[in-house]
Amino acid sequence: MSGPEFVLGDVVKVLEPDSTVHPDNDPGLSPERCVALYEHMVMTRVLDERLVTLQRQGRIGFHIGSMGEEATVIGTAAALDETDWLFPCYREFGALLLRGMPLQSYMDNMYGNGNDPVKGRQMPDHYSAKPYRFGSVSSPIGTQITQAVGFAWAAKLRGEKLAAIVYFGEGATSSNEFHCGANFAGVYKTPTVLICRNNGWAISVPAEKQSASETFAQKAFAYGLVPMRVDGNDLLAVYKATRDALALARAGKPVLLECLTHRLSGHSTSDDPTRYRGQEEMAAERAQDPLPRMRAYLEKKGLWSEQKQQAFIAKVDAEVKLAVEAAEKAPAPVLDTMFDDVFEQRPWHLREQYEESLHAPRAQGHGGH
Amino acid sequence: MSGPEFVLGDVVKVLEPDSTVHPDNDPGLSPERCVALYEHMVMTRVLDERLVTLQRQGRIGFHIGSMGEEATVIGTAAALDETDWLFPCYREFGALLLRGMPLQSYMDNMYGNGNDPVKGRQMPDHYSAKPYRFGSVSSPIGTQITQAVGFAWAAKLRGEKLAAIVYFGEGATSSNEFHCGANFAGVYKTPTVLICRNNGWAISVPAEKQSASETFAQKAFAYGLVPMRVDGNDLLAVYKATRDALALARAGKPVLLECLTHRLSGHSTSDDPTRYRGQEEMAAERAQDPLPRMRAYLEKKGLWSEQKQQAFIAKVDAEVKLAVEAAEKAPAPVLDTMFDDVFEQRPWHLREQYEESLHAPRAQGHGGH
Amino acid sequence: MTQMNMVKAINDALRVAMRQDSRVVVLGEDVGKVGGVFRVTEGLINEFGAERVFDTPLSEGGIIGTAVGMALYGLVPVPEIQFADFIFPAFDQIVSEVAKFRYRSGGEYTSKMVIRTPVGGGIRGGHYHSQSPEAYFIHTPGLKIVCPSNPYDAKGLFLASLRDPDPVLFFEPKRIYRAARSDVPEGEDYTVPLSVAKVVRPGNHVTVIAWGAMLYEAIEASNKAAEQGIDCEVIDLRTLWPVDIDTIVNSVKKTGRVVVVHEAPKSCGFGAELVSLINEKAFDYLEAPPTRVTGWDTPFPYTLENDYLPLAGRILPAIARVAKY
Amino acid sequence: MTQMNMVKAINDALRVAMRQDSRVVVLGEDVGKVGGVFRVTEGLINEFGAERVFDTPLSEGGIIGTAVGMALYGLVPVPEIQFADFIFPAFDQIVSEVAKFRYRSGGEYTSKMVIRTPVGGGIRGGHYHSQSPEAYFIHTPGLKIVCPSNPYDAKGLFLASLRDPDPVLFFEPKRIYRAARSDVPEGEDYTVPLSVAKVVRPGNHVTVIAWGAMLYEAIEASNKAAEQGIDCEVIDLRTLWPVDIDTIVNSVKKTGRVVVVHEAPKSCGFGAELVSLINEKAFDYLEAPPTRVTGWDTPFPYTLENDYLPLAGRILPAIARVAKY
Ligand SMILES: Cc1ncc(C[n+]2csc(CCOP(=O)(O)OP(=O)(O)O)c2C)c(N)n1
Ligand SMILES: Cc1ncc(C[n+]2csc(CCOP(=O)(O)OP(=O)(O)O)c2C)c(N)n1
Ligand SMILES: [Mg+2]
Ligand SMILES: [Mg+2]
Repeated sequence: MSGPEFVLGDVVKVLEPDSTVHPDNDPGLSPERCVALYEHMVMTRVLDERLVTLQRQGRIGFHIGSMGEEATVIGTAAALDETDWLFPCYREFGALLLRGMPLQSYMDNMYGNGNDPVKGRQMPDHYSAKPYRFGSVSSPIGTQITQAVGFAWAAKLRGEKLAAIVYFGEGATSSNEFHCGANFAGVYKTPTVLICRNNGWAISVPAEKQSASETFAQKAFAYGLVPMRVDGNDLLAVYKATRDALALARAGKPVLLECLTHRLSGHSTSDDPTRYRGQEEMAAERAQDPLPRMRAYLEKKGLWSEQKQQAFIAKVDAEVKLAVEAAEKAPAPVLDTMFDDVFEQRPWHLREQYEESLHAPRAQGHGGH
Repeated sequence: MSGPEFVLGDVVKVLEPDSTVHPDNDPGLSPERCVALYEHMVMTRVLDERLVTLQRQGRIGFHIGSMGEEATVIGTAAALDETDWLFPCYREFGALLLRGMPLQSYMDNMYGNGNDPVKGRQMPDHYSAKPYRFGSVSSPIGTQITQAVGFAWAAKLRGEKLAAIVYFGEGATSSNEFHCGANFAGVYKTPTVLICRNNGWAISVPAEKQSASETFAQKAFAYGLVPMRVDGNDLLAVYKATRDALALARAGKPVLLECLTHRLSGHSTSDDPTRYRGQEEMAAERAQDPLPRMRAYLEKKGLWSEQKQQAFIAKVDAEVKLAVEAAEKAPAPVLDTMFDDVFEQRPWHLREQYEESLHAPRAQGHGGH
Repeated sequence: MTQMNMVKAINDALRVAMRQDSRVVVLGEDVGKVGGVFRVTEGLINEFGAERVFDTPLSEGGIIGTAVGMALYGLVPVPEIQFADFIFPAFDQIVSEVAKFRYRSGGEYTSKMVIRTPVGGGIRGGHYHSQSPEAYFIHTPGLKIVCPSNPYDAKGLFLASLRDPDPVLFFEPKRIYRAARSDVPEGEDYTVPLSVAKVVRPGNHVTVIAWGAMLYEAIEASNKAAEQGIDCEVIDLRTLWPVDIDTIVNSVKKTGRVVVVHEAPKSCGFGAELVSLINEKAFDYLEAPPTRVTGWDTPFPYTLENDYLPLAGRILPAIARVAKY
Repeated sequence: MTQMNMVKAINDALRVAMRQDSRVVVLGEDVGKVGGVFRVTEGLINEFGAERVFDTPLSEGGIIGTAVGMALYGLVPVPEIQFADFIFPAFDQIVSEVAKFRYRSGGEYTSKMVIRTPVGGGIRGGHYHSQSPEAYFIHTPGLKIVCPSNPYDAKGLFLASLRDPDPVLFFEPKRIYRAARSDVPEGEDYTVPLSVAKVVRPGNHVTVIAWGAMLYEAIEASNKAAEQGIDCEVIDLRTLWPVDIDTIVNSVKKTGRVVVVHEAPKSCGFGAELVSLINEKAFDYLEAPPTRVTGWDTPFPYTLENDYLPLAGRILPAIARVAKY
């Protein structure tokens, strides 16, 4: 008697570096859609750069970006149906905006001002966006994974036809929550796609030190999930793989999709990657930047040009500038908001504490800017 | 580019039901050793039965036994070198006694009396036995797994040549701690064998509902561990597989060893398995009892007989009777012990609380018997 | 009215809730066929099916984490943690997620659920089947904590917890799961309001605050104290947090003397909070130092369990001391 | 003597310890090349090698669980939890295992380790990079809790923690990681004893109890109070548990008035325990209700962080109120 054999599929690829397209895998996106998604990647990149500058200038407190991971973030989110749900890690503001969150709301969140949808309560890049079928960013690693599985499970129980995708880094596969989430997904066959953004690093810890598993995708075998791997720097491949994964998930076969990509920046604005990474290695990764790859493809098809690029960046720059101005003009959250939403209604002790806070002198250094 | 392929090895088997031995896998144990290990299995079984009776009579509070899992528990423990360490789950009293813990100490633990090595502080079957290179039983599922890995890692760092084995049920593979422990074992290549006693049940939850993974052994692929499976009702096979696993572990290849066995009783004396299991199914499992299987083999070789069986059981019965008598005569732990060992020395607050306890009237119902 | 024990009363509450609201689902280890190791969920799987009652893998983190997801979706999960001692693998989900979800999402999301779990000593469970972890959760903003002392309240408080908009930890005192019996309207719907304590024995000399299984010890000690001419007022908190401060303060203003009883270790236990609140709100009325009778600051022992628990024998001298102060 | 900040002082303490005792190992996320996100372990990997300083997988449960195993073996692990807010995935190992190991094994095994972790607000970290979880651990029998307020103490307390036979949680107040500077004998070995508090400002009217980063706020408020003629005695606890009760009680017997300050939420925080202990031991000396100035009972906010923290501006009116009571 012999045990099962496993074969991990190929890494899904569509766009070769020379801009040829692998016909079997081509998801057949319309030219307009291709351009729109490329533009969205560019917008994310511009925002990333601008936000880092704002942080360096002390105008916002923090930013955690997706430089280099745009194809992974946007390709996955683009593959969702309108009715599907998305549970973010913390690098998915590109997906957030794609789902419809206005740039201004995002910027207000970056400033934690009085217009911030989460009322200035969390660090920058910790957004929640229920109207856009988009979860809530939490710092503790992995907690969103079980939640996404539970959400999809609930939908399945209620007979609603939707899938949920959930993002996390390869580092997060070491968390308790990855284990619990993947296991429950397998047992209850929830319509969930677990998206592992393997960018090679968990802050300064390289993927090889994270797990002795040869690939992250093969962790699927521990849970009865379907393993898939995709070139995460290839927008079309990511889109295609996610569509396939979603189809499997909807059919009761949840998927662990590993997206192979790179983090082309520090972990966040708090990090200095030169302390633990070589210049050469970083340069090699920059050569795999998903943006030029997609751009070359669009240019070859006559859908894009240097002129369009300039114009689009100028447009985004202008929008970002306006959003920043408005965010900086907005007032800080009022003291009151500190005591709201702990419970639906304030119990006596929070009413008392609120009263007490009114009598205290306001401290210096409010307002986040 | 293609990912890795995995092949799960055969289930290791040695003793066929007709008592023929698979020559490739025969561990070549001496006739004396075979008899001794069989006797140990019988002793465990007798103890199990006697302890259940004592619990039913209200003389001890609880028992969690190994009926049906004797080959797994004793075969694994027998394969250790003297210098190796063993980290128990809670069904391994057979291993405890094999390692040299006197029966009387074990019985004192079952009674939580004043002679109990753990001072009557834990439930029955929650022993610690450092002198025997044997860990400490803890109820929360899985915590011993990371500990065993850390222990083996420490030994490796200090250049000491030892291996550590750790036991847990298939249910425990769902715990956070299995995930953390397996992952760290893989990353640091600790000399550890993770022994999954797959007895098919976690109290009333069947293994199929525990995980959608086809086998528990294949979870090894998620962590870069070596997967192995063995017929856990076959003493010789378990011994052989564990020796092989230990050799791999010592060579820097930690192993996840799945032992396929059955729980031929309720989960513990608190459980009533008839609520969730069919009679037929239980009868089918009883037919795979490891004790008759080993006995038939020994009888065929002329090493055992009904007469020997009777004599041995009588001997064990007498020993157990003595141990029970002594345990029941022993005094309860003194009040003092309640405040010891929280810290190495009692801080002021525990000195005060101890004083206070002396002035309180002693409550009724002490002493565990 | 039917006489029932607490196990049956909570079971009845679950049935009432599940019949009424199809969004209510039950999940946990062994909650299905076996009906939970204490039988609180007995028969639910037969009545409501395997689509609403789930035997889960052995993973408290998974139970609470997926319950959060279900709640975000709009179900009302009732996860069971088999023993409160095993809630710690789910501690991150409870403290970082369940408790903070409404706040951190600016009110967009809630993670409404009622986490049921047996607490406390009295079944000879040693360290790991006896603990009372309420203080950890009271210290965590965003959670409500309930602990009933009798079957009638248990059912009514459970239904109130389920309908309350906030996440509730529902602690079931296992020592009195079967020992406490009362009349309970079977199959009927009623609630006992949260954050309303109950004066179970009016008195004038000493206020004794307790809940759950220790309430009976407090009453027994108070009855004995009466023989010494000390007239105790015993308060059953029922909801631990947010606590019914008015009932406490009114009583203390009358008696000027307080004894708080709980099973959990003393240091940083809920007793400390109660003493501090009483200081803040009734300092001028205090005639004696508010006194705690609690579990000792040690792990919960096995054989000496009854010396660990703050039973009547330990409460009585504290009452006497406080009364005479 | 060298002027250094707290980051450097703890780094120096680690070096001293690791040079002296090869059983001491450091493990945690990013503690290697990067030297920890706050640089407390900077350079250790260069001096002591990758056999004693480990960058671990992202798994606090794994970090503490394997550290327990190392301790059982006889090493002295110093695990780092990157932020105290992320200690919860390891809560089960700490509460069920680290804290109880000596007790449950009848003294056979110990799980001696010093868990280092940055605590508290002040770096604009929001809910999840600002919390002060000391109360959870004080409530758990078997753990010692230390929180230094200056570099000299930080080094001495760390070395004392490492040599203490019991497991210690060493909380590093990140708000003053770099702001607090003092003379520290570099490379030298010295200890500051555990469970000994320090009167950092003697006074006669009001006892102000604080620790860590809030100590400076307590001092500032006390200095301002002096302008109003209120003479505060400020106590830096240094070790939170077991607390130095004598220093507290002696002070309160003198002043009869107390303000306790901490960042953690108020309810069931360590302040509650201190108030209760003072009631138990100095009730007859109290002239005013012991008063807590703490974080509010809400998750730790981002933008309004300075309105959440119990800064001097909030401590001063409490001192005035207590003094005038
Ligand atoms: C439970 C927990 N532990 C530690 C951290 C600190 N931390 C934040 S991000 C991070 C690394 C995450 O790496 P990965 O999962 O690969 O995601 P990536 O940042 O690369 O996208 C760490 C250690 C945390 N947020 N939560
Ligand atoms: C963290 C935790 N959750 C739940 C329990 C209750 N419990 C004790 S044993 C058990 C089932 C264990 O099953 P398995 O791991 O297969 O081991 P087996 O009993 O079959 O040997 C459960 C749920 C526990 N002890 N710890
Ligand atoms: Mg990463
Ligand atoms: Mg099992």
